[in-house]
Amino acid sequence: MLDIEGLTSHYGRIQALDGVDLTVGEGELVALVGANGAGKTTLLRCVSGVQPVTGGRVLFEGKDITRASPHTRVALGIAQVPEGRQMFGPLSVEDNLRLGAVRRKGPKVADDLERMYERFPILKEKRRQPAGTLSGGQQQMLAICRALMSHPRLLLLDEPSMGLAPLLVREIFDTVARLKEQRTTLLLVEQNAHAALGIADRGYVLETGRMVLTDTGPRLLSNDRVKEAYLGL
Amino acid sequence: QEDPIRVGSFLAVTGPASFLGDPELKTLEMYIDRINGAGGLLGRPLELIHYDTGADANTARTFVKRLLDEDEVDVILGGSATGTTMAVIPLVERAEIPFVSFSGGVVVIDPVKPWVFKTPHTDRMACGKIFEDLQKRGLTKVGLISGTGGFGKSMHEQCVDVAPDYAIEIVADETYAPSDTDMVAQLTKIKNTEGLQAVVNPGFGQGPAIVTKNFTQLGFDVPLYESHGVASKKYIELAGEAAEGVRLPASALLVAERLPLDDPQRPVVVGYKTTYEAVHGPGSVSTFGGHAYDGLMMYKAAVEAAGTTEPAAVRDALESLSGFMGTAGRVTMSADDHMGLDLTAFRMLEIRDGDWVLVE
Amino acid sequence: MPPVLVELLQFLFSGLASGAIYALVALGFALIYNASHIINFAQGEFVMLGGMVTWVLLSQGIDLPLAILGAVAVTMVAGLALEKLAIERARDANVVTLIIITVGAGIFLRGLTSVTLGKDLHALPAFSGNAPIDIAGATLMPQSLWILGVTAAIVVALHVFFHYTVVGKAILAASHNPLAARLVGINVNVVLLLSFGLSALLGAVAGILIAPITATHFEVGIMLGLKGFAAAILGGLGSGPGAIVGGLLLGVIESLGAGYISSDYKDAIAFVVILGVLFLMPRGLFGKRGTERV
Amino acid sequence: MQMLFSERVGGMGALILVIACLPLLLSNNYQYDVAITMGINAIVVVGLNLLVGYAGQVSLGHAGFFALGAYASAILTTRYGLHGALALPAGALGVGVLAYLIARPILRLSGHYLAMATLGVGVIIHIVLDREAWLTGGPDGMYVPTIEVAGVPLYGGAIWYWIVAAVLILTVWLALNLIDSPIGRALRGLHGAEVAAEVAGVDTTHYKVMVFVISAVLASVAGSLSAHFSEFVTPDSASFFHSILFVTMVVFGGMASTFGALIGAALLTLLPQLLADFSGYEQMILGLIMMLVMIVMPRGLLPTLVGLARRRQREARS
Amino acid sequence: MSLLRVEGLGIHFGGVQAIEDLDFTIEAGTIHSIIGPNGAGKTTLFNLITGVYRPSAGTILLDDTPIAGRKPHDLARMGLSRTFQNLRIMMNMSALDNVMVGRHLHLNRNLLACLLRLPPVTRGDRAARKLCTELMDLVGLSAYRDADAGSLPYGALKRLEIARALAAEPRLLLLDEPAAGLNAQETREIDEVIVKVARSGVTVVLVEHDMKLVMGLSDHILVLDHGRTLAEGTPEAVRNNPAVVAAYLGTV
Ligand SMILES: Nc1ncnc2c1ncn2[C@@H]1O[C@H](COP(=O)(O)OP(=O)(O)OP(=O)(O)O)[C@@H](O)[C@H]1O
Ligand SMILES: Nc1ncnc2c1ncn2[C@@H]1O[C@H](COP(=O)(O)OP(=O)(O)OP(=O)(O)O)[C@@H](O)[C@H]1O
Ligand SMILES: [Mg+2]
Ligand SMILES: [Mg+2]
Repeated sequence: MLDIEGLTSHYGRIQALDGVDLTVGEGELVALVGANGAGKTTLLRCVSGVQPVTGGRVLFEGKDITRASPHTRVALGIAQVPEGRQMFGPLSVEDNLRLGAVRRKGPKVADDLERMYERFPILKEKRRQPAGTLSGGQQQMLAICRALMSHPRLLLLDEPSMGLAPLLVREIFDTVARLKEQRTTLLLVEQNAHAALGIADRGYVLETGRMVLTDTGPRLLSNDRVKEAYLGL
Repeated sequence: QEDPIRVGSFLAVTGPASFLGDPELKTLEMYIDRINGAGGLLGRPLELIHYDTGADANTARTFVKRLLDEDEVDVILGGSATGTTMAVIPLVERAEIPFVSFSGGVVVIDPVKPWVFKTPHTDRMACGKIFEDLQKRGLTKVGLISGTGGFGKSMHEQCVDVAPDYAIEIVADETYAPSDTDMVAQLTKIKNTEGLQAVVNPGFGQGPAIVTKNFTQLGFDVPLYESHGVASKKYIELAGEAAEGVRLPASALLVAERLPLDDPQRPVVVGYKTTYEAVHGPGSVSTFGGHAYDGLMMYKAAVEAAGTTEPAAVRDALESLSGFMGTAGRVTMSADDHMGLDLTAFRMLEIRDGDWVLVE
Repeated sequence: MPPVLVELLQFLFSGLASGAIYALVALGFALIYNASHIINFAQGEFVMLGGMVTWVLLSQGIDLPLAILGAVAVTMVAGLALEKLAIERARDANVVTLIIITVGAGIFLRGLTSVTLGKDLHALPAFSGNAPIDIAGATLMPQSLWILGVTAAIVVALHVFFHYTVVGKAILAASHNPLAARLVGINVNVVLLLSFGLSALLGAVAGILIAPITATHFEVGIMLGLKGFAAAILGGLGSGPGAIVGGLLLGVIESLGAGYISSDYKDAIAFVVILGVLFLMPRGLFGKRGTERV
Repeated sequence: MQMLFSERVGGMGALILVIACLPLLLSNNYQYDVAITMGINAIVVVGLNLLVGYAGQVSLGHAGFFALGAYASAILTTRYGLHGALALPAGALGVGVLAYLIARPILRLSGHYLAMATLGVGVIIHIVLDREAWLTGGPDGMYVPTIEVAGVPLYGGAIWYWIVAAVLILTVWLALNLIDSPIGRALRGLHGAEVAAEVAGVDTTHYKVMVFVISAVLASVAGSLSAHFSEFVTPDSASFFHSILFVTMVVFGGMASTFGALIGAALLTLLPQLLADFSGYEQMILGLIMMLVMIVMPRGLLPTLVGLARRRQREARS
Repeated sequence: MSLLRVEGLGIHFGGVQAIEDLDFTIEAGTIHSIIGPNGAGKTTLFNLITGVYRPSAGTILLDDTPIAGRKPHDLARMGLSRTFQNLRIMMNMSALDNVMVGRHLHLNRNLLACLLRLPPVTRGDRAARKLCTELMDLVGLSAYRDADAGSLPYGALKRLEIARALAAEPRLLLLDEPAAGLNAQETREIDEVIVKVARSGVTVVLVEHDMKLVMGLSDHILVLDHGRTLAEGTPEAVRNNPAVVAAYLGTV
């Protein structure tokens, strides 16, 4: 579904990614772990098209989208839950959700809204409130729902559990598992490497812009290097 | 090839006074070409060096320094407005270069400055002319509505000053900013003034046209006087029907063809008007361009009289200019009059059927 | 009616007449602000272009309706070009830089107009004649009714657009968080283009409507732009009703100030009132309160 | 650390060198006039950059303070017989007090609202100077008598060149010092994240007021210098345009860059002079240049050029 | 005498009662955690204590002095310092300068001295630069000493917030989710930093959803729900409180 080949990317002169290869198969859940500054966010931004690529290719369903604009990628079915939540602050919660479906038309948007509200009832309660006034965790829920509103075929999650209460962290991982069951393809960046690798089909380990390890989820969990560097064991 | 005579000029070609500077510059360019075509002055061609001041006094100062120091001009013609003219006077006085200004303020030549001359009538004279006409009609109670720009301000000051001479009483006194879009409030106040017999509106640009339209809208039953600041067809075009019956003092230029055949000014004004309108379209002539014409021609006359472009000699020649006929009237300069016009040079015009008519 | 009241009514009419002009210009500011948080200092030049181009076309013997369409089209092209050639290329620059670009664009458009169309003043014919309408002893020009009417129609249209259409929301979204906007699939460049096109349209309409009253020339945009900006701020940036109320209020303050206090100081009075309002309501009359929390 | 050190010492050295050598190129009063105007504008812009570039508070009204300084000098010398050397600080003091009084309410505003409020202050100052003709000479402005020091009249480009140069160098030095101090960091900090600065103990209101007053005082000093040098003042110097021009100089040269401010002031003073020969087209060209520079160098001239030079250097090394 | 005492505290935004009738005390020298579901009012409580918001009811006492309604910079002077959940980084400055701003109160801020760059200013700056560099090392930002704040990855920004707060040498340090965005290993490092800071006598108030961190560190835990106290006590007591399990922790 998603093939990344030899991807490099720079912020000015800082090289953030250095020849990264990664594939995510159709319906697969792939976890990406790495320390702060490894380049995880940069990688997701490259896939979404909001970060300039300085080398390599990004293929979506075999099609080269390296130079495609972000909105065409959304139309193709790629959505991202961005780092830092990125709300449309002054717009209401409901408007934020509707804008998640901006590339999609049809009456089903209302149904989707209901589904999102079911998943996180607090959002329904606050649906007329400006998104910027939500608590950190509430915003995180909204960011996830907004991405889901576009019915993505490939969902990029950048630390979706950040700032969420333990109960909800579990809910997020359940949601991810459910999406996988519904054949949504997922690329998951998580600091909670234990949980992420636990449910992932495969995992990648990124270190200072280079892909250093890849294996199935469970095997990575028992990898000594991973244990020491990312699981804190 | 003779060395050219360098004519320096600084005019408000853009900015709030652009309708002064624009025709002035066009006139200078046109006539300098004509003079050069006719063999130049003292056998030397004229070279025009012009800078646009945008009506900003500081800009004018810098450019005049440039004209004096860098371009080393022989004469300076220009200064569309009183403000820019006043700003540069100390510079030309120090540099001792003849300077003919196209601005209206009486302060330019009163007191007399050795190197400074001016071509248009003064604002004081315009007020005098208007009040003279009011007096003839037996109207004494006047409402004043003037623009806040340099021109309107100075006119206002002079009008208030000379009013007693004509037994005129200013019963209402309002102002508007040059770029205002509506003067109904001020006019309403004037209209509600006890005993009002006439309204006088010194100003230039679009303001007077709006005043005129608002005046009609409010249904005044007294006459409206404009100043020489609107002396071009443009005003009639902008104010439309509302301009009917408005009176204003202006030079003979506006009614060139209607002057009696024996009027000594007729050849000059008809000549200038025809020449200007041949290039810039019918109805485009204004008295402002005329001021530039007068300035250039005075300089020409002075140089010819002096037989040299040497500044001191030209200055002296300008000062002794006598009986020079310009678009503004007959000019006779002297050591204590660096304008040389009197009230008779002004004509009182009225607008009828969208055209100027001489009031007898 | 007692004369005092007639006088007051006349002041109000006068204020509303010029206020409606400010309101139209302010709407243009609001539109671009909503899409980009930029204050477009070339907005006044859009107003100028609307009037000037209409005049040129009229003087070529083209009918008024066609001339108006033509002028709106030309102004919109200018707006689109400004966005495409300048704003879009400097997208990552900070807001102040973008504002300076619009200042430059304003200067350029003035220069271009003065070179191509000359520096003369021009009047357009009033749409419905010049017979003043008498209401309870006070008068109003028919053209002022045109302005008020069109302004009202536009503000309703814009309100519907921003509050009930996804495109409208997308414009707001793009200005508040361009990154998130791109991530949800909003084409930020198209949004910007749209907003510049629309606000050029608004500017042109304003310029055409007011030319019969004020006359037009290559520099009319300067003051109108400034007053429009003041009106937009007074009403609260980005708010359509705010722009309208701000514009009308500014006009009325000026006219009451001129009528009752001092015509010499009417502009200063207006600015004092604006300052006073801002001190009490730092985001204008209708501005959104901050929604960013810490 | 290394960078700051070299910027201050190296930059100041370069500035002094340029100022010292420039007269070799100036051959007449007009050229001195342009150079002096650059210096006067630079004083305003260095101050304004503290406010706009570093503290992030936009002001569209600084021409008002400039004009107030100019008029203070004009009025105090003409009508009250004060010596110019006293009128300048008196004006600066007055403007400082005025700026202090309006700063508190005004600086509660932010962004475009602040821009509008400062613009309003500038416009009001302009109107007052324009209307109160009995005091200010009205729209046509007023003359300022030549300053005499020990019986010698201070007249001519050469003298004023050095006076303005001295004030400018002092201004730049003070500005550089301020920026590289706890106060300077507080200013940049409140620009970057106001609450965070507050929580760190920065009294943001106090510092905003402080920098507003400093920049207004510098504008006033520049205005006074301009009045005495050109021996003429006009209300136009308070115009909204003039304010916009100052801000443009800041942005043009590079926000939050003191030497950028100098370059912005110099170039935008020079540009109209260079364009004056394109009779009729000068506005178009000026507008185009402004747009082009800001599009190509959105961070302003100096920061962009320095960035470029650094990259060159690095590439050359590697 | 307790360091911080809150009585009957409340605030509402329009119809939302974010904090309601809240009482608690924080003893000097302890690590005090505040946990609770998303939207419980934890961040709001921080905002109230640090003067970002003004309460609509109740009092806040620091050393028995009422401080409600005081400006944040005043409170900073009294020894309060905090980090932000929604990062508040000065992106226009270098990472080091961000920390230096945190040091503001300890530096010479006399206008004249700064304008003339008198020795006390330079000396103070030099010392502060050294100290702030050490603080960056402490929180694990050695790699970003010379970097622009804008170029730091998210996790590094979180640590930068901590370093900046520490630079003020507060008596009371409020940390809002310091471990969010850090992996297990990185969280351990932060854990160590907090312990070290607390040992040096600073009172720490911690808001965090990482239960491992909270339970390991805290002397005392306050559980909020809907702006009210749900439970309070030692980590052990809180962990086993059925209400807390139901509302927040969930069954493991
Ligand atoms: N805006 C930026 N400008 C310059 N450099 C940047 C920028 N954003 C990130 N970087 C650099 O790129 C590298 C990768 O950053 P990235 O944000 O992708 O890391 P990450 O793996 O997502 O880290 P984290 O876990 O903290 O979110 C880092 O070295 C960082 O310093
Ligand atoms: N300015 C505001 N306007 C409206 N509601 C607000 C505002 N600030 C906070 N709230 C509401 O108050 C409640 C508490 O928010 P707060 O940020 O304190 O929660 P929190 O406990 O920090 O949650 P989290 O763990 O998600 O960060 C939320 O429901 C939020 O929507
Ligand atoms: Mg990241
Ligand atoms: Mg929180």
